[in-house]
Amino acid sequence: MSDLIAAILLVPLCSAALILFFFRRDADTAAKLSVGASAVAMVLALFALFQNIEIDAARISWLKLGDFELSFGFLLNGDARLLLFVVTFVGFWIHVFSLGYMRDDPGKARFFGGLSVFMFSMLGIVVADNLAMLFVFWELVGFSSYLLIAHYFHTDEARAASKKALVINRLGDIGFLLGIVLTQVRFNTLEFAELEQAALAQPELLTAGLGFLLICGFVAKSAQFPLHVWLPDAMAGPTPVSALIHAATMVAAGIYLLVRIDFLLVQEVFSLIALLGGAMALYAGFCALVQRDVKKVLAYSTLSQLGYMSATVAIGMSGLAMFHLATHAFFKALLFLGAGSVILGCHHEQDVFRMGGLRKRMPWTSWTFLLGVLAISGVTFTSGFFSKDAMLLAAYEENLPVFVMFLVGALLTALYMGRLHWLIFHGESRSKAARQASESGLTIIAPLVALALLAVLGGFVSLWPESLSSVFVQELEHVHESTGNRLVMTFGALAWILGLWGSWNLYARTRDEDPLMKKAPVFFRLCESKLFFDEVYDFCIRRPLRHVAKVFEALELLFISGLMVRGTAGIVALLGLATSAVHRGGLRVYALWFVVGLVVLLGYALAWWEF
Amino acid sequence: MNEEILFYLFSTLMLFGGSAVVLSRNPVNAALYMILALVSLAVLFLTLDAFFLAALQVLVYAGAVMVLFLFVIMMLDVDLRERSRPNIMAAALGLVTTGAVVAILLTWVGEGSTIRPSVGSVPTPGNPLAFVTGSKAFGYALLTKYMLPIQVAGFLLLVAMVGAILLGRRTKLKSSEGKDGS
Amino acid sequence: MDVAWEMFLLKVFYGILALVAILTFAAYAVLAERKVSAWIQGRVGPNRTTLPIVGDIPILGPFLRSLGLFQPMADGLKFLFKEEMCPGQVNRFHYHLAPILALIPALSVLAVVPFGQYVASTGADPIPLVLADLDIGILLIFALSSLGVYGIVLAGWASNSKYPFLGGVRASAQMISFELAMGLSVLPVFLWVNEPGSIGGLNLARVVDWQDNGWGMIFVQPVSALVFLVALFAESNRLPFDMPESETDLVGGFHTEYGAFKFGLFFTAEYAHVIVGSAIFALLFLGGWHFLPGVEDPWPIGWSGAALSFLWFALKTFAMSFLFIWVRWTLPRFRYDQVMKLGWGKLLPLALGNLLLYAVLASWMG
Amino acid sequence: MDGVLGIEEYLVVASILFCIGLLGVILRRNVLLILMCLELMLNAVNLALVAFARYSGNMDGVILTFFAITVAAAEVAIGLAILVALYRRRKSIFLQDLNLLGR
Repeated sequence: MSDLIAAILLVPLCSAALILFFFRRDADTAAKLSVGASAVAMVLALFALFQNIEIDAARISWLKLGDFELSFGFLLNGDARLLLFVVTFVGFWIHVFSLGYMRDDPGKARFFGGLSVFMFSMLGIVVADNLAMLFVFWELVGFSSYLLIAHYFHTDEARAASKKALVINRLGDIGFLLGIVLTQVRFNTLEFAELEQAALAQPELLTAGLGFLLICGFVAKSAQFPLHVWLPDAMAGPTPVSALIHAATMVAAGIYLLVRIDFLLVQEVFSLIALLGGAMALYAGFCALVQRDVKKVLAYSTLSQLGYMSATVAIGMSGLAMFHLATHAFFKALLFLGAGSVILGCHHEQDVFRMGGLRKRMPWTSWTFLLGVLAISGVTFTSGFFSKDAMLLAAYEENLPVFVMFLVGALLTALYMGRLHWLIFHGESRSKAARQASESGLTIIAPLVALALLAVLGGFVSLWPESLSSVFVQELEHVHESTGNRLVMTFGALAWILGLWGSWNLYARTRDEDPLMKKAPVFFRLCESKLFFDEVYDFCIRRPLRHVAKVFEALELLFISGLMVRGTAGIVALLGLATSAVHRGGLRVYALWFVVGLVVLLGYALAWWEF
Repeated sequence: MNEEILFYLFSTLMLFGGSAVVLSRNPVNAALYMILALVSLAVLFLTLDAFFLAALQVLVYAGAVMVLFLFVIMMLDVDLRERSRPNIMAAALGLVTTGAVVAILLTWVGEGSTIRPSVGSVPTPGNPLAFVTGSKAFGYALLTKYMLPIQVAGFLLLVAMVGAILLGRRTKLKSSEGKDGS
Repeated sequence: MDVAWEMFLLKVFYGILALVAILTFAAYAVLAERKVSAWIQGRVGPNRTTLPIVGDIPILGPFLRSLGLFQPMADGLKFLFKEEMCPGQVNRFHYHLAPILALIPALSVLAVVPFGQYVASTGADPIPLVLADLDIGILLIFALSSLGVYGIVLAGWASNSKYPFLGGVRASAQMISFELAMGLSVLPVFLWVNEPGSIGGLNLARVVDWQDNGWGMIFVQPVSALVFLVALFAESNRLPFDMPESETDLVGGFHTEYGAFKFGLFFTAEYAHVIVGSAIFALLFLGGWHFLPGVEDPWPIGWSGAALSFLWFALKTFAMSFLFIWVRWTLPRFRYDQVMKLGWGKLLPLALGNLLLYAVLASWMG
Repeated sequence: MDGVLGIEEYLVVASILFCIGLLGVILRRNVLLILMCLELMLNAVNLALVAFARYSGNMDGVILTFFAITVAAAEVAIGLAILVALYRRRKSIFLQDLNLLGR
């Protein structure tokens, strides 16, 4: 049934092409087209998933260089099916949300075109059956996220953010590409199925170096340490984009890649990822605690959750990571969309300290957002509880340091999410915009409700259809059978209860400034500085590189621009100057030269005759 | 004897006409002198027994080409006299080089034949392409040896006609457009 | 005196004779024009002029006077003795050159027009009476008559005045246009005459020879004759094609600014054109000096026969000239664009088709 | 009588005429006159060709002249059409006004 998959893939592409070629001026048609395309893709994906279809081996040859052949094909195993569902489903609701959110945007058609391109490339990553094809779509995802982040290109912030995202992603992608090349050299194939067999057959070919190269892509795309700096900045894009890219799909692509190629990675790599992931879960939590921008809080929260996932993959429980990826996609998309609704209601006010008291004015948004907060904090029997509990359990069994980090992370999660909710929806309205806020329309509320339902109920595994849950249900049962089950559950419950209670105490009656700043100024400033990552990068990388660049610039000015370009142009211009002195369009001068030539010719001929 | 008189008379006239074309300031005068030169050339053709060509020369050159020239001169109907005197340098250079050409040509000319073969009036079957006075030889040559060139020439005339019509028409359109715009 | 010199003098003599004859004819053609127009319009025409001695002959004198036969002399004298006016705004040189240029080609065409035949007593082939028995006769006629346009164009331009200029431009365009149709209309005639085995060439006398049974070419090629006739009217700027001098819109056309003798030259040139054109038409299509259709030529051997053949030929020519005059006073004038359309749109395709038809016919008949 | 008038007389006249035309092309500024002078040069060549044909007793030179005349007619028609178009565009037919290069 490759045709069906191809159709899922091509419908958003067609939509993007149609918008690009025909509907750039007709924004309403473009929006309808894009939403329709995502709906069609979702329906087709659901059909493909519930029919439980098998993928035949039909492949399209794409590039042939001697013995080396690149082809496009589809691999639809468990994790691919799950992600296919998540991407199309969440993607569809985000499209619907965008209809309301972007209604009056001047770049509406461009935005929806970008969304369609993004859907196309993301789905391409999901269904790709080899590294080369995956890489192609990987780059396309990078490109389309660049497009979408730079949607408000007239602001410096968006321009800088899109550039940053692109550059950092390129950095990771270089390593990834090198890893792919190395893989091809070692195993002489790039297909996942063949690679898996080869890796099992010849484990000595797997090295740490190869693994490190390959996870470069993951690190950049999933915004893991140390390449995480782009994600918070990417909040400069429109809110639906943040929801789509930074919650459900793009950053998940990194985790997904990790799951897909986990047989290629060796223990050292896994150890590093586990450590990084745990640290990330912790670090991002601290950062999120002090942000004033609602979207930045969510962005750091995403980083933290990604840390959970990557660490879980690293300790060998990739199914659980996928499970958390799915539930996280639901509640994080919900939170982002809720934040979008609030931002829209407050006329593009994003500072949480200028909000407050929105509970009554935006009841739907408030309640759905609360459900999202509960889910992400891991409140018992929400979706977040099931996935996070399982991950804690796994960490408890496999890797104790990571478990500790996870636990503190969970506490922080409840703390900052509670903070966010209290600040936005409780207390008094702290600005004119907040006082005048009103509930958003149906196209915004409907996605919120749909996603809230899933965020609450998504954790009950029995509700999942067989074809989707197969990837994680086994590992889930495995960890629940372990000894520390009860203990861990208690710790988890303690974490969210403590976090939410603490945040209520701290933030429920806040005025205009962060109470933490008064109570623990050193801690606050440390968190606010995000551990000086941007500054360190600026000092260690950007400044030395600038000097290097200056040297190269001088060289270029001297040799390429000066000697080669200007030099050749100068020589040509000199020649032209010399010849144009004769060649000035004077017909008579030409005739004169003609005659001179004639004289010479005749003289020569005459002399030749006489000799 | 007659031929010599004709030759000297008309070659003088022709050279006079040609020089007058180059020297006259008024283009109408130049055109008239040009006609004089062309008709004189036709007479020179007569002295060379090329009667057909002489008639053709008058018909095409004097009768059609120069009428076109006069037509254009009158159509443009502006002061076509050259305003400035010719550049002295250019004149000197031109004189020198053309003088050189004349000199070279004249030195070359010195070794020519003075024997003029006698001619018949119609081509003989033995030598159909021999020089004759009759116009029949033209028909014969054009339809045998010069079959392809005559067709090419015909095609060339067709192309020229189409081109001339097109050039005339396009400028007309352009000028009307300009009027609309202004 | 050697023979060549004698021949040369003889030719000069003949030439002068022909010139005098044609000028006389032209003068009397003017008279004919006036008389015919008068008759057509129910008037009397010139009938007052008389000569001292001839006019005094009792019966003959008044009769000739009423015919107006002395009128041309009076007209000629009038042209000669009028004051030569020269308008101030003209280009003097070209203004004076124009009438001369108009007259010269009209007259020089005479050189190749045969006007009769002489049959030697030995019973040899008849010799055409012609100044220059050229192989390229018709081509030379075309060549020379195409020069006639210069006179008109130059007159129009040199007058430095609006109407003459328009007339001049019209004349040149019209002459160039119709020359094409004219040349093409004559081609089938020569195609027909130059049968395989004949000497070949473009000699006019040979065309006349071909018609020696008295049946004119007009019976063989009526379309050619029609096209040639129409083109002839246009070439000589006669009504209904007298665009260059259409009085109603251009006052006098190219000769508006001319008077006295120079106007007389234009006048003469026009009538010379008419007469020579008539003669050529008679030669090409009416059988020249040959007698009626199907009747053997009754011209006796020797000079008397030559004179008779000339008279018969002159009769045909005068008949054609009469046709010219008749048409002028009968048909209205075309509009200028109609003239050009007729030339390029009707006559040229007709002539081309005609040529094609006769080419096919000739090759089919072998 | 024959033999007095050799081919060189014709060639001399032809070459002088050619150079007169050439001088005209070089010196004149009026495009119309330059076209005329070009025609003069062409005619000089025609004369030489006919002379060659006559003295070699061969028809070829004459036929070539015939073609030259044909081509000249086409050339003049096109040349004058271009000239008129140019004049309509630039309101001048003097070379220095038509020059878009230089100066």
